[in-house]
Amino acid sequence: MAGNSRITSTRSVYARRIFMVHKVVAEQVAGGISTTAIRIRESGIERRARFRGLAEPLSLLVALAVLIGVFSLLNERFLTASNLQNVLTQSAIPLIVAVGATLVILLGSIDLSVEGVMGATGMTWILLSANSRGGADLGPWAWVIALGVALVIGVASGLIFTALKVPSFIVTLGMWYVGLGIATMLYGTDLLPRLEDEGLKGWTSRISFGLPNSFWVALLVIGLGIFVLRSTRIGRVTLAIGNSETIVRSAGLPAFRVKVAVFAIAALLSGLGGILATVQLDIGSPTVGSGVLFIVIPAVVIGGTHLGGGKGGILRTVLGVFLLTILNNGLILSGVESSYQSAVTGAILVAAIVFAAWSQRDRLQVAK
Amino acid sequence: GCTSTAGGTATGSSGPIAKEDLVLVASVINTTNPYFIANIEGAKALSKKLDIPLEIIDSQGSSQTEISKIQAILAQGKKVVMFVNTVASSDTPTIVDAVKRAGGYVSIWWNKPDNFEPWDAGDNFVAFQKHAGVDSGRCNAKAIGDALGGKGNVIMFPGVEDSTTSATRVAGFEAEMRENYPDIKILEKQASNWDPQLANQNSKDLIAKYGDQINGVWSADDGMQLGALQAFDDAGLLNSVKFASDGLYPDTVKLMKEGYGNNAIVGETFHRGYMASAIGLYTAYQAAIGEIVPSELPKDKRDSFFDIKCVTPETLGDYAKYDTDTAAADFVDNLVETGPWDTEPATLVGGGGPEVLPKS
Amino acid sequence: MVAARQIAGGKVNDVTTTPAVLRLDSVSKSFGSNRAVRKVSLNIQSGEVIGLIGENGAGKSTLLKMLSGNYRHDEGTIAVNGREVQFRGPADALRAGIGVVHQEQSLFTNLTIAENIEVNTPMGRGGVNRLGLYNWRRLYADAAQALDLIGSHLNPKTRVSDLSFVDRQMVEIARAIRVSAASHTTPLVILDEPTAILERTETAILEREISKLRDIGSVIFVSHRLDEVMRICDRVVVMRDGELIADRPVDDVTEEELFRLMVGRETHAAVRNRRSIEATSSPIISIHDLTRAGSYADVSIDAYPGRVLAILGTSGSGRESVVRAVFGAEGFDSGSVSIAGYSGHQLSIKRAVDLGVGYVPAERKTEGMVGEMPADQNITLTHPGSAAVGPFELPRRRLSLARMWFEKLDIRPREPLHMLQDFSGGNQQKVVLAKWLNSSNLKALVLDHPLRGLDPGAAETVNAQIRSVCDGGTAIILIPDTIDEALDIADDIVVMRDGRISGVFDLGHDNPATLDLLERML
Amino acid sequence: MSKIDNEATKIAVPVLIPARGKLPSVKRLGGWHAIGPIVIFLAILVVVAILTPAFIGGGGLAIIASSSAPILLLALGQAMVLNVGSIDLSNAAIGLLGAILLALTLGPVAGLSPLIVLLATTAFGAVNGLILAYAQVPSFALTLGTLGIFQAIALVASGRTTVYVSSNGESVRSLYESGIANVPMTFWMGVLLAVALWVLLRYTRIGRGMTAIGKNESAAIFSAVRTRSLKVLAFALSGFAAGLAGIAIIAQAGSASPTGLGSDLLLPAIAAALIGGTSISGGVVNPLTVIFGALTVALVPIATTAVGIDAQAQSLVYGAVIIAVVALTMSRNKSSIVK
Ligand SMILES: Nc1ncnc2c1ncn2[C@@H]1O[C@H](COP(=O)(O)OP(=O)(O)OP(=O)(O)O)[C@@H](O)[C@H]1O
Ligand SMILES: Nc1ncnc2c1ncn2[C@@H]1O[C@H](COP(=O)(O)OP(=O)(O)OP(=O)(O)O)[C@@H](O)[C@H]1O
Ligand SMILES: [Mg+2]
Ligand SMILES: [Mg+2]
Repeated sequence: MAGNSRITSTRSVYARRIFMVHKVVAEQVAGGISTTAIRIRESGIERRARFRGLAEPLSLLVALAVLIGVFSLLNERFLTASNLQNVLTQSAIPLIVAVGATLVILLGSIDLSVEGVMGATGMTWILLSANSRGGADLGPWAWVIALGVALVIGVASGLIFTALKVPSFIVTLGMWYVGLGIATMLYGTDLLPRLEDEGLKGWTSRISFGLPNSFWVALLVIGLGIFVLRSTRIGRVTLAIGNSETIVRSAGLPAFRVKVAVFAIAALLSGLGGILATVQLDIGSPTVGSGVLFIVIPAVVIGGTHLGGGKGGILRTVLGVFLLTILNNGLILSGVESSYQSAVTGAILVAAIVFAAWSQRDRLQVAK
Repeated sequence: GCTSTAGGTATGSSGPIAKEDLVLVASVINTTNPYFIANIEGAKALSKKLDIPLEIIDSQGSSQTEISKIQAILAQGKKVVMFVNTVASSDTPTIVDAVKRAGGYVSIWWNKPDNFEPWDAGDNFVAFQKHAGVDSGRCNAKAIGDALGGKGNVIMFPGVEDSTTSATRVAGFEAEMRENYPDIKILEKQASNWDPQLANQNSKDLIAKYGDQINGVWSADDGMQLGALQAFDDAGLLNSVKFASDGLYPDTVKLMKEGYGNNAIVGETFHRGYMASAIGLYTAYQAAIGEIVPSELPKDKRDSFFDIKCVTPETLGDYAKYDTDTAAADFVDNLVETGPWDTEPATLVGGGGPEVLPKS
Repeated sequence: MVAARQIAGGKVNDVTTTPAVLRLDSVSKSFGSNRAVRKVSLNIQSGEVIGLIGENGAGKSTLLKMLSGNYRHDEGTIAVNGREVQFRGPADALRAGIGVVHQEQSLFTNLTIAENIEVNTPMGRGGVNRLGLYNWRRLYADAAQALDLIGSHLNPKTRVSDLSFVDRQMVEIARAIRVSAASHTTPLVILDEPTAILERTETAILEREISKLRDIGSVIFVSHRLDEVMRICDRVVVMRDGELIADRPVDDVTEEELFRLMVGRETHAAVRNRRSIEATSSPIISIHDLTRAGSYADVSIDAYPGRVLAILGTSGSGRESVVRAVFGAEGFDSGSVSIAGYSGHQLSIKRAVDLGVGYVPAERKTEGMVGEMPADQNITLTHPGSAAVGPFELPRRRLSLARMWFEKLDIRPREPLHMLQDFSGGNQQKVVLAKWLNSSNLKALVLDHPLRGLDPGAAETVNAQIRSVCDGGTAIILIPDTIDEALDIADDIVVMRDGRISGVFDLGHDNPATLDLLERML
Repeated sequence: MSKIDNEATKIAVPVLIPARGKLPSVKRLGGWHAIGPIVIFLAILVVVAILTPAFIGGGGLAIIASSSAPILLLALGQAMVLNVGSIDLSNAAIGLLGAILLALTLGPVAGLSPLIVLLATTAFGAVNGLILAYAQVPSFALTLGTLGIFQAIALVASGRTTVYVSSNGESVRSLYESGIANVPMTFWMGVLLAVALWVLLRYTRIGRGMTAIGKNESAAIFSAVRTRSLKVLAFALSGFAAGLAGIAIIAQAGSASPTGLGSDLLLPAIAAALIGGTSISGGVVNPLTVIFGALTVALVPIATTAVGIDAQAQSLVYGAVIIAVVALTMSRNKSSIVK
C-alpha cells in the first residue's frame, strides 16, 4: 500500500486536473461553439441526405430514359400509345407482386414462393368462379376464399420463418412447391378451366381513363404499399428489423408479428397477382405465375433495395419493374432473337449494379 | 472393388413374363398440362382393360427427377411395362439402360437421340413412337396459307428452343410456307417455352410491334395458342387473324366449334395423349408377355411415326367422338383388338430413323 | 436527499419513508453454471444519479438488462415505485418507466431521429395511433420536445446514419427519457457505458446532460472512467464477481479506493521513464505531407522504434483517418507513407502487415476480431505461418501458441478454444493484441483507442503489455481515449485539430500541461 | 519463431484447460448440425425401407447416390460460396454449359476435353468472383445476371438442340457405368471433392481465411486476410465443382441440352447445401455433411414415388419435407436471427 502512494497521488492529481479542464470545455461547449457548429453541420447533413435520397432513383431514371431513347430509335412503334399501354399491362402483375417482395426484402428476408402462391390462388379462384368446368360459382366469395388460401400460405411461411427460425430462403422455396402442389391437386385431371364471365374476360388489359385496368390495380397497390411503408407501424418496424433485429427485440417492438404480417401481405399480393394473371390468360393453370419471380426479384434489386434489408423502397422497385418490362418489350420490338434475350437482360442487370456500386467502392466495404 | 453399377445387375432379360408379375408405369413430364393428363388417362384405361396395376411418374419437368423416380420403381424388383414421355432426348439412353437392367420393357415417346435406335439397344427398348413434327407443321401451314388466300404475314411461337419436337414442327411449317405459299411472310419467331403466359406476353409485344400487319399466328402447341388467342382478343384483332397449332386440346375443339373470333382457328393437328400412352404401353406389354419379339419386328415398327390428322373447322365433327367420357376406354378396346400400329385414328404411317428435316 | 443506509449481509436497511423509485431485493441471475449476478439489493430514490462500476464481466450489464426486461431474474424481487414487478419483456419495463441506453448503440440508423426517440411510445399515445398509423407531425413535435428536454437541437427529421456519435448518444438518451410518455411516471434512465465510445471532449456535453437528468428522473450510470463517475454521480455502487460489494456516496470515496474495490488490488501503474530519440535510430514509420481532401492535410509524423507516439485530437480532427492510412485501410490523395524504408502510394492492408505494421482498431467487435471463431484461431489469423507448415495449419501448435499468449497477457478464462465473443471486452482486447504480437516481424503497432470499454484493471494490463512491446523495439502509434492516457504512456505527442497538426511535443524535453494540449485540440 | 515454440511447449503443459464438465456426446461429435443431416437422411431412409422394403433391397441406395451426384457437386461449390457470405445463382448454369462444352469437344480433342471444360468453368466462376470482389456488388444480383448470360451462351453453343458426344465418350461414360460398392464414380467424385474441401477448410490457411470472411468480413480485412482473392477462389471453386457436375451429367446421359438433364439443379443444390448444415449467412459449412444434404434432396422425390404418394401431391410433399428437414438440421447456433 505504502509503495503505491506516490502513484495514486499522481493519479489523483491528473484526475483533478482533468476535472478542471472538463469544466472549461463544458462551459465552452455550452456557450457559443456548439449551437452554430451543430446548425452548420445539420444543414449540410440535410442537403446531403436529400441529395442521396434522389441520387439513386435518378440514375435509374436516367437508365430508363436511355433505354427508351434507344428503343424508340430502333423501332418507331415503341413510343406509340398502344405499346406503352401494352408495357403498362405487362408490368401490372409484376408490380403488384413486387410491392410485397420489396417489403419482404426490406426485412432482410426473401420470398421465393411467389409463383406457387400465384398458382394456388389463381386456381382456387377460377374453380370457384364461373368457369367452363361448371362447379360452384361463388362470385365475390371466390375472391375471398382464394385470397384466403394465399393468406394461409403467407402466414404459414411467416410462422415457420419466425417461430422455427428456418431461413426465409428455404421456407419460401418449400412454399413454392407447396403452392404449386395445391394448384396441381385442385386442377386435378379435368379440362382446363376457362373463364365464363364475359365482363371479366380481357378486363385486365381493357383501358379505363387512359390506362389499363390491371395497371390501375397496380397503382392502387403501390399507393397502399407506400402508405404502409411510410406511415404505419408495420412498415416502420419492417425497416427497423431490416436495420437490426437485435435492436428491435431489445426495444420490445413486435418483431414476430410484423414479420408474419409482412409475409402474409406479400402472399396476399402474390395471390392477387395470381388472380389477375388468371383473368389475363382467361384460363386457370397451376403455372400461371411462371417467370414472375425472375422479374420481381431482379426488379427489387435493380431498384436499389438492399438484399440485407433496411434500405430501399417501393417507388424504386416500381422503376426496376419498368426497366425490366421495357427492356423485355424493347428487345422484342427491336428484333433481338429470343436466344439472346436472357443474355442481354443479364448483362444489363450486371452493368446496372456495377454502375450503381462503382462510386461507392471502398477497400473496406463488405459486399455479400 | 470396382463393379458395374446403377441399380441392380444387368440382365437384359428376354423371354415372356407372367402377366401377374407385371406393373404398368407411365412417366409424364408434368401433371398440369392437358396433354400429359390425357397420357395418364390412357394409361389408366389400359390398366383397367388389362387388369394390371399402374404407377404414374411425375417428372416435374426435370430429367433428374424423372430418371431417379423411374429407377426408384425399378429398384423394387417389379417387372415393368413402361411408357415414358421423356423430358429431354438425352434422358432416353439412361432410362432404357435402367429398364434393361431391371428386365422390364419400355416404349419411349416424343424424344430420343437421333442415333440411339431401339434395335441397337436390345429387346427391352421395345419402340420409339411419335407424331411426325414436320408433317404437323406442314398441316398447320396449309391451314393458315389457305385461310389467308396465300397472302399475308405470319408470326410463330415455337416451344422450348432446344426441343426436337418444336424444331421439327417449325421446320415443317417454314418449309410448307416456303414451298407452297411464297407470298406469305414470316415476320418473326419468338420461342415461348410451351408456356401460355409467355406466349400471351410475346403476343402482346408482337402486336405492339406489327399491329394489324399480322394475319396469321402459329404456335407449336395449343397451350401457347390459348395464350396468344387471349392477347389478340384483348387487342381487338381476333376477328382478322387466323390461328393454327398442334394438339387440338378439347378447349380448342370447343373454340373451333363455336367459331370463336370469326372462326379464328383454322387448322389443328390432332393427337390425343391417351392414345400415345395406351399405344406405348401396349407395345411394351406385348413384348413383355412374348406376344411380339421386338428384334423380329421390322425397323419401322420400332421407330414409328403415327398418322397426323389435319383438322379444319369442316372436319372437326369427325373428332368429337375422341373426346367423349368413354373415348379412352373405347380406344383401348380397339387397340387391344387391332394391335399397337393399326388403331384409328393413330395408325402407323411409316418411319424408321430420325425425322428428315426439309431442306431450306 | 440520499438516505443513510448500510449493507448488512446483502440486505439493505432502508430508512426512508417514501417508496424508492427502484428497489432490488436479493436479485440473482445465472447463465448455466455461471452466476452472473448474485443477491444484489439496491434502492434508488427519485432524482438520484447512481454510478455503477465494476470490472469487465462483473455483472453490471446483466443486472441492468434485468431492469430493462431483456433478461428475467432467477431470484429476488424488483419493485418499481413500491410495486413489485415481473418483466416479461422490454415493453413491460418501458411501461414501468425504465428507459435504457444499452452498452452497444441501439439506434435504427436507417430511420429518423424522431422515430428512434418515439419507438417505444405505445400506440395510441404519441404520434402513432391505435391502428398503427403514423401522425408524422405529432411524431416530430414529440421528439423535438424530448430533445429539448436534454438541451439538444437536433432536427428530428434527420436520419440517424447522418449523425455523429455524440449526437447519436443524445438521441439514445432522449429515447430513454421518453419512457415517461409511456408510463406517466418519472423515468428511471439506465445508461450502460454511454461514454465508452466517445472522445473525452465529447463526453463533456454528455456529462452535463446526464447531470441535468436528475431533474427529470433517476439515473443509473455505468462507466469505467472513475473520474467521470465521481463528477456526475451522487452515489457509487461497486460490483465484483456478480455481487454488490460497496455502496457509497461520492463524497466519501476517492478514485483510488474505488479502483481497489473494483479490482481487489492496488493499482500497479508505474511512472514511465521517458527516453529521447537516439541519434542513430531512424523512424520506422514516416508520414510526409499526407493529405486527404476533406479529412486532413499536410500531416507529417515520424514514429521511432521503442517509442510511443500518441496522437491527440477531437473526433473531427482526422487522426483516425491518418492512422488508418498508415495501415492501408484508407486511401489518401497526396503525400507519402513510408514503412521501414518502403514507400508507395498504393498501400494495402496486406502490404502494411507484410512490412510489419499491426493495427488494433477502435471498433473491436466489427473490425478487430472474428467473434464466432475460437480465440486461438483469431490469434493466428493474421500470421498463420506461425502455426502452419506450408499451407497446412497445425492445430496443436496453434493451441500451444495461444496458450502461451493467454499466459503472457493473462487472458481469462484460460480457454483458447472458446469462441472469442464469449470473452469479456478486456480479454477480447488482449487477444486482439496477441494477434499482432504473434508476428515475428512486428515493427510498428497502431493502436486506435485500445482501452475503450476496458475496466481500469484490464486497462493496466493492456497498457503494461503495450509498454513491453515498445521496449522490445516496436514503434507504437497510439490514439488514446484521454489526454491522461497520453501523458501516462507516450514519449511523443502529436496534437491534431481540423485535419492539421497543431502541436508536437517530445516528452523527453517538453512538459506540456493538459490545458496546453487541450487548447491545441479545440 | 523458434523462441515462441519453446515457450509454447513450456507453458502448454501446466495451463491445460480444466474440463468444463463433460460435454454431451452429440456436442463432441460436432454438435447437432454436424450429425443432424446424417440422422435425418437415415430417418427418411428407414421410413422408406419400412414402407417399401423391396426398394432398399433392389439397390435403392445406389440409385439415390447416383442421382445425387450432380446435386452434390453443385452443392459443394455452392457451400464454398455460401461460406464466404455470398451466393452463386449461376453455378448450375455454368455446370450445364460445361456439359455442353464437353459434349462438343470430346470428339475433336478427346482426353483434353474434360481439362478444357474444367478450366473454362473454373474461369467462369472466377469471373463472377472477380466482378464481385472488385466492383463490390451483391452476389445475389450479380449471379442472377450472369445466370442469364451463361444460359444464353449454352443455348447458342448447343445450336439450340441436344448435343451428343460424337466419339471418345467411353472414358467419361465409365464414370457413371463403373463404380465402387455399386455406386457410380460420379458420386465418389463428389465425396472426394467433399473430403478435399473439408481438408481445405479445416486444415489450411486458405480455408481459415474463407471462414473468417464469412463470419466477419471486416475483421478479416483488418487481419490482412486476402479477402478479395479468397472470394474469387470460392467462386472459382464453385465453377470448378460445376464443371465436375457437367462431367457427371455427360457421364450419365452421354449428351447435354440447355433444358435437359441438369438444367434445374440450382435450387435443389442450394437446398442440399443448407440441409447439409451450411449457414446461408456465411461462415458455417461442413462439406462432409453436405454429402448427406445432397443425398436427402435426391432421396425425397424418389421416396415419394417409392412410397407411392399420388403423383399430383408429390410437389406439395416435396416442399413440405424440404422445409421440415431444414428446420430439423439447420445450425441455429450462429445467431438467433435468421434472415
Ligand atoms: N448472454 C449471456 N450468456 C451467458 N453468460 C453471460 C451472458 N451475458 C453475461 N454473461 C455472464 O455474466 C457475467 C456478467 O456479465 P456482464 O455483461 O453483466 O458484465 P459487465 O459487468 O457488464 O461487464 P463490462 O464492464 O465489461 O460491461 C459474465 O461473466 C458472463 O459470464
Ligand atoms: N453468449 C455468451 N455466452 C457466454 N458468455 C458470454 C456470452 N456473451 C457474453 N459472455 C460473457 O459476458 C462477459 C461480458 O461480456 P460483455 O459482452 O458485456 O463484454 P464487455 O466486457 O462488456 O465488453 P466491453 O467492455 O467491450 O463492452 C464476458 O465475460 C463473456 O464471457
Ligand atoms: Mg457491460
Ligand atoms: Mg463493457
